[in-house]
Amino acid sequence: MTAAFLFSAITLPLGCLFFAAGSIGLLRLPDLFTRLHALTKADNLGLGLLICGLLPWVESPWQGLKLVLIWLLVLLAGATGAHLVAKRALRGDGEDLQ
Amino acid sequence: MSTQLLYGGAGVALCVLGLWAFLVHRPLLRKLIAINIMGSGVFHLLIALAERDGAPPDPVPHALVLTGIVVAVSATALALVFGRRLDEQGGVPEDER
Amino acid sequence: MRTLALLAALALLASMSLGLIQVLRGPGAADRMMGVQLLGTSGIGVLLLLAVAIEQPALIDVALIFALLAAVAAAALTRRRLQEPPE
Amino acid sequence: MTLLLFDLVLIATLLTLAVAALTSVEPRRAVMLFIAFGLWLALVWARLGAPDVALAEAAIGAGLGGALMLAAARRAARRRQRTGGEG
Repeated sequence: MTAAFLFSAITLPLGCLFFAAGSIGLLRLPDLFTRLHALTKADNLGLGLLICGLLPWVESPWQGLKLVLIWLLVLLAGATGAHLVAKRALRGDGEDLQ
Repeated sequence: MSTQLLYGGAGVALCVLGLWAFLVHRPLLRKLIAINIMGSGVFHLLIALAERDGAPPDPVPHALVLTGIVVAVSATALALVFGRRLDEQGGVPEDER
Repeated sequence: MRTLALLAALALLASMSLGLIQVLRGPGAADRMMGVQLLGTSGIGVLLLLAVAIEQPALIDVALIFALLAAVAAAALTRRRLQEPPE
Repeated sequence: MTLLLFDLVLIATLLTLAVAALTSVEPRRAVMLFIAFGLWLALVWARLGAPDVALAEAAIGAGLGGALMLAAARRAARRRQRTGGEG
């Protein structure tokens, strides 16, 4: 029971919790924008906590750097995607997407 | 062993599902998706057979599947272009479908 | 640690399957796209956990490709039809 | 034990996705489900110790093939709207 294990034992379930919250929110929330809000919670915080929990367990610093790079990339993609979806929905020209 | 059996069975099931959908459905896009899933089933079977519990997996099926993925996408692209050309010429006559 | 990572991956898989329902039933394509996006992010999470659980660091590279695809897919799926005349 | 449960969830969802992609009538929904299927398949192959093949499937099979089919689905959906028949 080392400190690193304890750290992971806290952050990993917390990350999973955020993912579960994102999924349930995606299913249950009433309209597009609130669902978008739930989705980005899972993207940003859930994955961030997971990666924090995994950082002590990778073999070399380079692997850890790769993990952080993945998180940054997902942050960027999530923000851009959410923005695009919301803009389309606001303008009301999402109809051809049906 | 049981891992191989489990995943291999899933591959066979995928192949059968794809074959069924390929025979039953009429539109080109659905046929293409069906044939792609059928191919994925074959790939899945190969990957499952290459897996050896614990030990590093057999590399030869992996090489085969890598080639197969590229070929499958190329064939899909060719079929889509054919379909588009067919549409531009007015589609297939009703009695030749 | 391996058991912990595997358990977390299992929980993530369950939440992913929940998100899939949204892809299946989503009324508009925007909902479906959000479902696919959640699927991609959870897939990254599962891959990273698996990389620790079955000790295969190469899986981190696969997760990197998933992240790249998520970025491209979001842009491709929300593309507007600028060049086409209104019908 | 946990690994077996993991495998079962993985396979059940894979087959569900395949059935859903094959039985959906609307072209764009079918393509979306096909992309999700490809991503999930990459996940399964990563679990089976084939990260290189998973990489290729995610990038080429799901990414490139999905994008090609999405463009075709867009055309098919437009044609269906115009004629009302099956595209």
